[in-house]
Amino acid sequence: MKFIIAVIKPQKLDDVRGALNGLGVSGMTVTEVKGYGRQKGHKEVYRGAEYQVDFVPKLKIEIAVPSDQADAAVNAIVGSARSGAIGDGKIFVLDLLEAVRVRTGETGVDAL
Amino acid sequence: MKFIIAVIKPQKLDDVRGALNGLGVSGMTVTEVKGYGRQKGHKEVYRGAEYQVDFVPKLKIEIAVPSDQADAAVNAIVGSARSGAIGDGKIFVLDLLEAVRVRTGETGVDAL
Amino acid sequence: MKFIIAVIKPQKLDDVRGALNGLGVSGMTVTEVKGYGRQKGHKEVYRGAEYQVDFVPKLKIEIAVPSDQADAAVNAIVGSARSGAIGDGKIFVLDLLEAVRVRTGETGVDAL
Amino acid sequence: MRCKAALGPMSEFNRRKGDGGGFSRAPVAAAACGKGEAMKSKKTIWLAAGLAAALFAGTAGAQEPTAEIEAATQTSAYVFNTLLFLVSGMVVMFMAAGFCMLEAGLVRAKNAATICLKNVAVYSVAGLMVWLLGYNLIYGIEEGGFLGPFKVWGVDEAGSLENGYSASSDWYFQMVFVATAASIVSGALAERIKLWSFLIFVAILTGVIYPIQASWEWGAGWLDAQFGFADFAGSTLVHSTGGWAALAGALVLGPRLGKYEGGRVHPMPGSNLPMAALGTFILWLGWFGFNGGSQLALGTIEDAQSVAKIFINTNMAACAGVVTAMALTQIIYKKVDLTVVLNGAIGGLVSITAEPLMPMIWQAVLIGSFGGVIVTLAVPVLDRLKIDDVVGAIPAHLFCGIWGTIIVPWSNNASTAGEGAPTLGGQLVGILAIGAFVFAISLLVWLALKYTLGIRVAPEHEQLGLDKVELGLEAYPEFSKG
Amino acid sequence: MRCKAALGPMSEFNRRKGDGGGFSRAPVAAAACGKGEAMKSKKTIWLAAGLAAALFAGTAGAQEPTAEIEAATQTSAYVFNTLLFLVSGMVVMFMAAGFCMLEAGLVRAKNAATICLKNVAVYSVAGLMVWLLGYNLIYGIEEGGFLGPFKVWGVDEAGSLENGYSASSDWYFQMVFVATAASIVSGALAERIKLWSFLIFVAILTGVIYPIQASWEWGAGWLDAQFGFADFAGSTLVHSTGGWAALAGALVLGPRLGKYEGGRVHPMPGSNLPMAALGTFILWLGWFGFNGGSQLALGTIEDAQSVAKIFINTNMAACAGVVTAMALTQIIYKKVDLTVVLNGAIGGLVSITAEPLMPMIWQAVLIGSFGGVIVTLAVPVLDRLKIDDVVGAIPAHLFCGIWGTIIVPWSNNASTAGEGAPTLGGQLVGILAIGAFVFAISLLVWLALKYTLGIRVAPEHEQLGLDKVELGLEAYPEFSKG
Amino acid sequence: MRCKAALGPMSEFNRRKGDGGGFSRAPVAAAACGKGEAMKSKKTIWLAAGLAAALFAGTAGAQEPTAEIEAATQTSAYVFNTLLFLVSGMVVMFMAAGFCMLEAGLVRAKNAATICLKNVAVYSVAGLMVWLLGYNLIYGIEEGGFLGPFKVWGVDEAGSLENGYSASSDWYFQMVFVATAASIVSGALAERIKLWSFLIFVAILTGVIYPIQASWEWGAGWLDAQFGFADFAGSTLVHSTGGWAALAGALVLGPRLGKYEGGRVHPMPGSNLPMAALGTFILWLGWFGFNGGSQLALGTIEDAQSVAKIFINTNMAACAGVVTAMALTQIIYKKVDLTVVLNGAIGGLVSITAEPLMPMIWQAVLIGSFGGVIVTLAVPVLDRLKIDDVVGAIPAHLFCGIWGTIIVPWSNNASTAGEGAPTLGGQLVGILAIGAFVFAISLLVWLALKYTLGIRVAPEHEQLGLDKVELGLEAYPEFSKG
Ligand SMILES: Nc1ncnc2c1ncn2[C@@H]1O[C@H](COP(=O)(O)OP(=O)(O)O)[C@@H](O)[C@H]1O
Ligand SMILES: Nc1ncnc2c1ncn2[C@@H]1O[C@H](COP(=O)(O)OP(=O)(O)O)[C@@H](O)[C@H]1O
Ligand SMILES: Nc1ncnc2c1ncn2[C@@H]1O[C@H](COP(=O)(O)OP(=O)(O)O)[C@@H](O)[C@H]1O
Repeated sequence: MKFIIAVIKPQKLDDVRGALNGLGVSGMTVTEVKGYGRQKGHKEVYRGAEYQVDFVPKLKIEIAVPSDQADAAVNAIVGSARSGAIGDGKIFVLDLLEAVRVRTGETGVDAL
Repeated sequence: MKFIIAVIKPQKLDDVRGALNGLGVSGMTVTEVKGYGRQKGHKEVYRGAEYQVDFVPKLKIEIAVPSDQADAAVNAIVGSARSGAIGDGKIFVLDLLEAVRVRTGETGVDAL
Repeated sequence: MKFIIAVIKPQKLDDVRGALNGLGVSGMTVTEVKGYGRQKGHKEVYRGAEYQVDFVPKLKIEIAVPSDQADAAVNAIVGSARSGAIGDGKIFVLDLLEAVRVRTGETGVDAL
Repeated sequence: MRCKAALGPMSEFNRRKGDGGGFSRAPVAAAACGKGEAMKSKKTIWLAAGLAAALFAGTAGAQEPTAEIEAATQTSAYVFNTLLFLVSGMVVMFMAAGFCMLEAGLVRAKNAATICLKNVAVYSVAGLMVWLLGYNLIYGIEEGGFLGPFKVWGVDEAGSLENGYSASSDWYFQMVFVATAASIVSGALAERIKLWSFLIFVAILTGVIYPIQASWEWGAGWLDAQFGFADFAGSTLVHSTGGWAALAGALVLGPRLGKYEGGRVHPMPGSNLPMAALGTFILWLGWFGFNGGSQLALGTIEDAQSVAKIFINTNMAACAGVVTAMALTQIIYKKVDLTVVLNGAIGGLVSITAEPLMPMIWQAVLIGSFGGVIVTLAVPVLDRLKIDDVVGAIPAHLFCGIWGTIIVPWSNNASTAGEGAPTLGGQLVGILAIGAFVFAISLLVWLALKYTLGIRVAPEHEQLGLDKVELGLEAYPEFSKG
Repeated sequence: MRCKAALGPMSEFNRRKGDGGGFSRAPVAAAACGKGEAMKSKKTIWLAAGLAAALFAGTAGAQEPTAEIEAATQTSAYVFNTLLFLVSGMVVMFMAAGFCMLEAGLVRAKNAATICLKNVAVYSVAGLMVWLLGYNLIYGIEEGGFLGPFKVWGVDEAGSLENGYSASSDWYFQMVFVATAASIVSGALAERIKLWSFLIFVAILTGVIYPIQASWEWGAGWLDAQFGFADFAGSTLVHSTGGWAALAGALVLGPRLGKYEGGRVHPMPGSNLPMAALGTFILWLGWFGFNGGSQLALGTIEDAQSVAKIFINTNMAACAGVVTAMALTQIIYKKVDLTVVLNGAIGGLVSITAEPLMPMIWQAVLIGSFGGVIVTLAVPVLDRLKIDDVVGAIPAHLFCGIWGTIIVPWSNNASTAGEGAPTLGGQLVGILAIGAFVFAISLLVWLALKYTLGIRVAPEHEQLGLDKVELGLEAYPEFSKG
Repeated sequence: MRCKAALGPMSEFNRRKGDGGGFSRAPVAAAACGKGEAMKSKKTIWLAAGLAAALFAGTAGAQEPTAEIEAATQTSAYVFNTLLFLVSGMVVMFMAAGFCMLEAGLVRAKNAATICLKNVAVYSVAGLMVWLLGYNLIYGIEEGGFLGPFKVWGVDEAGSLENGYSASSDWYFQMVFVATAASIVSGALAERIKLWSFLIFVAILTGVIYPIQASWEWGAGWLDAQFGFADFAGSTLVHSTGGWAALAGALVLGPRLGKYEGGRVHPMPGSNLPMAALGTFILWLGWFGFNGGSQLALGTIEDAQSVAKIFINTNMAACAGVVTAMALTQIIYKKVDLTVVLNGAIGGLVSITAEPLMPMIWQAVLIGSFGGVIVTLAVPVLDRLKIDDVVGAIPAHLFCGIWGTIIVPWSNNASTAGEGAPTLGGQLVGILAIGAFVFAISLLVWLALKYTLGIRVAPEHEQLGLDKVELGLEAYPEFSKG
């Protein structure tokens, strides 16, 4: 199984969820994060003082999927999260050794 | 070593912490997250308009443990986080290559 | 590639970012978390009742780096995040199978 | 009472006319009772003052003739009248804070700082425009006229002795009313409108649109002179006016991004409801000054009794609006909706504003209660019409304003107030005339702004939130948004 | 002063009696000084008014007889008295916002919207119930009686000339007091009580329980007639009454889930302390109207001086409560606890409310300071007793209310106020009688509700928070909770 | 008007002098008009009262002699004057809540509870100190003197009949002014100062520093007697005084950690801007009492007209300050800065405070507008000087206070007010004398505190936030910080 971590623009969440649902990805966990990358934030002025906003608000999505679904999931995210503008985000794929559903104790792919 | 990611119901945090302490798990990192899964959220009415709340508030717990402790930790979480109701959450186990304690620079199991 | 998860003290964020920039680490994702470890929180009194604050606010930093950069990155974090006091935090290194830049679709090291 | 009511529109006229209220009431009253020969010499006015006070007092409750009661001295009456304007004006001014809190609480966090800025700016612009144009447009008009002079106002206490109150205190009181009307607009159009275009509209609304329609009635223009239209404290002149301007704006501006996406309503919950509750309480407080101060005089026993009765009716209408909205939302949605209940309080208040003096308590309760019904039912209807009113300003201020104005003759009519009293016909004329005028002009102004400066921020900016885009800051920078 | 105080309970009676205050005071005073033959004819009353004013004035400070000072005209005095009710009533009404903010700030975020709804509802229900039942229960009672008539109130200014103020203004002023008592309950029982059961209790409290006990004293019932019980503005009649009702509710309802789990106290910190601070300031502001308006008259120099002195004593007691709570929490806990300091301000205010007129400043300071002590020490004691009072309403309103009532004779006694002045005995009778009555009836009502509709939400609902469960929304939907 | 203004400094003196205002004005005025033979017997004073009222009234607007207008009775005038103090005092008291909200909104969340505590404490300490020391220091001073007696104040209405108002009401009104000055300091020094050291300073400021400088002018000390310095409601005496004390504190205390790190300014955005907006509205409301009440009398037609005019000028100056700050920030920074706009409102208010009565509206607008300019430009300048003023108190209160005081002679000068009117020279003397005194003493006190108790929390504590360190709690414990 794979554990996919995607950092996306907040306003893209619904599209991404929709795309993943299409693949039958049954669940996900979403976290608010602040991102830093090529998109270097921007300058603001507060009470006459200019300052740099380094971090940009992003959403981090975590999805555990069966290995064979991983590529499809990644593509679905890329497709739905892209705006073409800098700061669209990144997807990271990690190996997932085990998954357990707390309610039933099911493990492995059944737990997803 | 293993890196355990568990998504649980917020009100279960104390029980889970207790259970893990019992095992001598020395630390954990907790994040507020919003979850989406079988538990499909619920309908609400706001100013006369019905709408779907897709995401349910959850807590994500991350614990790094020595490999031999992993199963015990997973079981402890399952035991303490279960309410039997849908939405109890999931546990994901990843492989942990290295751990470092910032304060001392200790690495590996000693760092946990 | 490696996926580095570091839990640090909030006030150390700028130093850490500076140190990593020095290494040419191009991006990172930051999450507010609550931590629990050796640093056992502290006692507070509210309206005459004493209580234990178990969790300490921390920041979690996630960085994806090419494998050869991993050690340097870890050392940079250790160097910049250390205050010597308990609660300085931990660094966890996981294996990263794949990375994708949403905007361009680039994969692997190019995506970082 | 009879005596005063016998004046019909005339008394209405006095109610808000710059030179109405205070002493001048006395001769007018006396005249009306004494079959109308005008009294000119100041001397006789003074006499009449005492006399009329006695007459009024004599009519309060059932008691033996009390002509023997000494009136307030002329100075005391003058100070009482002035004090009523100042104290009432202060709490009405504070309504600006009420609108600010209500609106800041009902918008999303990313637009909360901008709506606060707008509320501060609206109050400030209104003050300046009423000085530069508004006041003389309202009260400089000749009787029965259509349009007053365009003329900067300046402090001038000449004639203030005849009026029986300080001209400055009256200006202050009228000014805060204009600000109120403008505040109504900001809430309805929140979260998507361009700051400066909005402020230009507010300048026109407070400097020209509001004053012209107000002059027709409170300035003793044609509406007052010919139709005996009655709007004691401004259900139509203030609240509906604000509501019509907001409606025109909402139509031209369009709904917030995604609000009606896919044909369904997507609620965008208010970000800080305790703040919205505070705003409602502040508005409620201000309304005592809004309606009570509109008695325009406090120098006689009769006026004091009237102001006190107005306080009660105002309060009871709001209470009824709240309880009604609670019950209705519980029944319809199985849950009480706090935001609708807050609208219900305001709906009750607006409903009683056209006539807070004449109704008996149970009538005030029913009038306010129906205001609560209107708000509860109208909010979703607007959504169905895809009219996006962020804070429910249109149901509460426009619809309830109409309702309150229509129902005036129920308590204030020929049988309770003698001939010359307001009629349903006259009320409808006023509602339609003012509604048509304000809506039409507002629509034109909004369209003109739309095709020149533009009134709507870019979609990506709307997504980011106006605070970041227009102000470059956040209302709550440290609280991470869920 | 002497002269007036000589009236002892009688003056007390006038203090709050519907037909007290204003002009009627004058003859009473005159009578008392002139060994009591009643004066009936209005004429003489008018004369007496001037005379008494002179007498009063003559006693203020040490100066040559000032009988020559012209009294206010009858109309002016009438307007002054009415104005005092209206302006004071407005700020007391605003206390509803103060309670709302204080309570919303001290509950957890998941219950903040619900507590706001409750506060809006409480004020509304109180207004309606005082109209339907309350007012006539309080003031319709015959002297020395136990129970007034069950009768809807209606505006009636007959007799208002004898009273010297508008009956409507008095109704408004009395109504907001009832609302205050009810607001006290909502805070103590927050975060776990069912909305509608709570509101039913509030209706009974404001329509029946409060009015009956108030009638005993302010209605000139048995307590006033036989025991010379003195409670100037309501330490016992308003604040303890609210406190007793809250205590009964807290006992029947039980503590919040987990509050006393494992025999230890688990604090549940307030979610928005700046909002709680705002609430305290609003309450403080309202208290000037609460105590100052309870002088019930402003038509004479002596009354004006009394109201002004009341403002000072009220303020100083609160200042002392704050400073004392700060010092105590610093000493005991090594840290100043803001929430206890806010309670300290209220504790000081409640403590001075039973007698804000007679104490010298240093006495007011000590009275308020001890209120701060009570609050600081009582909050943890309640926790030890496992009585879960979310906002500290019971220490501040009940305990300090008792303290304030007991200490009245320190400043208002035979030596300072002549025979007929309040006595410790009389004060205790009042405290016990009212306490027993309010607590007992409240307990019965709470139990009845518990075993019928139920008063407590389901545990899982309590965990979720009342906002989601009872309102289907969140107070701060966008701020992620830590 | 002329007549009164002819009194020049004398009238100033009456403006704030404990025994000024009210009746005493009449003889003074009469005297001044009648070339100054003092009138002692009360009888003549009464006569003069009526006469003067007539004269005043006669000068308001252009109308035939109105000597025939009946004055208020002595009692009515007394009650009017007292009522002005009480009602104005109430809204000024509420300014404490305004400062609390403004400051809580502009600090970071981790210090919000502490700043609220400080604001509650500041108001409380001020009340106690004005009682223990302050009031008699201000008003016990002999004419032309430098230092008044150190003496606890007690209620004493002797002489209150000559003054024409209740001494207690005056004390209350003066007390809330002192609290205002102290509130200014808390904002500037927020987020880093030790709680108890701060409170000790506040005790000295409100008990000694403020009273001494105030006595020089409002106490009729040397500044008033010799230089005809004019400061109607306290641009210098209240606002600059608070500002100087804050500046001295900011210099000794140093900037917040990291504020100027690396030679660059690192903004620390306010955590709750809607709360800051609320605070500004509350301050604006309070300012009507602040300036209007400083007329000190409401018993004559002329006084009523003056208070009303003051309301208008006060409001227009604030409106202008807001609009100016909006325009300037838009032009300079391409974005409107809400926090600067809020400062702009206060800057406008402070600017008009030294002379809110004499300017014509357009003058008030310009005076306030320039206040907005000052604030907008001064905020970044202070940063460049590395003076860390968290809420912008120094630009708004100190700089605008100086501006407002300097500009007094523009509207209040020999040509508008006859000889004896304020002069630029006299104004500068007052500004410098008070500035030097307050700044010097404050500096000494701050330094003394620094080298004894210490005034600054430890760096790690500052990083953690004062709420956790000094109060052991959080202002918003549930909202996770971003
Ligand atoms: N090396 C990295 N490790 C972890 N997160 C990263 C890394 N690089 C980028 N991110 C996350 O992805 C987001 C988008 O990256 P950015 O470089 O700004 O845009 P783009 O990917 O379009 O170039 C960043 O805000 C950050 O949250
Ligand atoms: N495939 C997944 N990947 C990541 N997180 C998941 C996944 N499925 C579920 N979760 C997390 O687990 C939580 C509980 O899952 P859910 O399906 O609702 O309940 P249950 O596990 O009892 O069927 C979800 O809210 C979500 O946060
Ligand atoms: N086993 C663990 N798994 C996950 N996170 C941990 C673990 N141990 C510690 N942490 C995180 O590291 C932080 C610091 O650890 P702590 O033991 O308190 O300090 P130190 O590392 O200096 O001994 C904790 O607050 C927690 O967030």
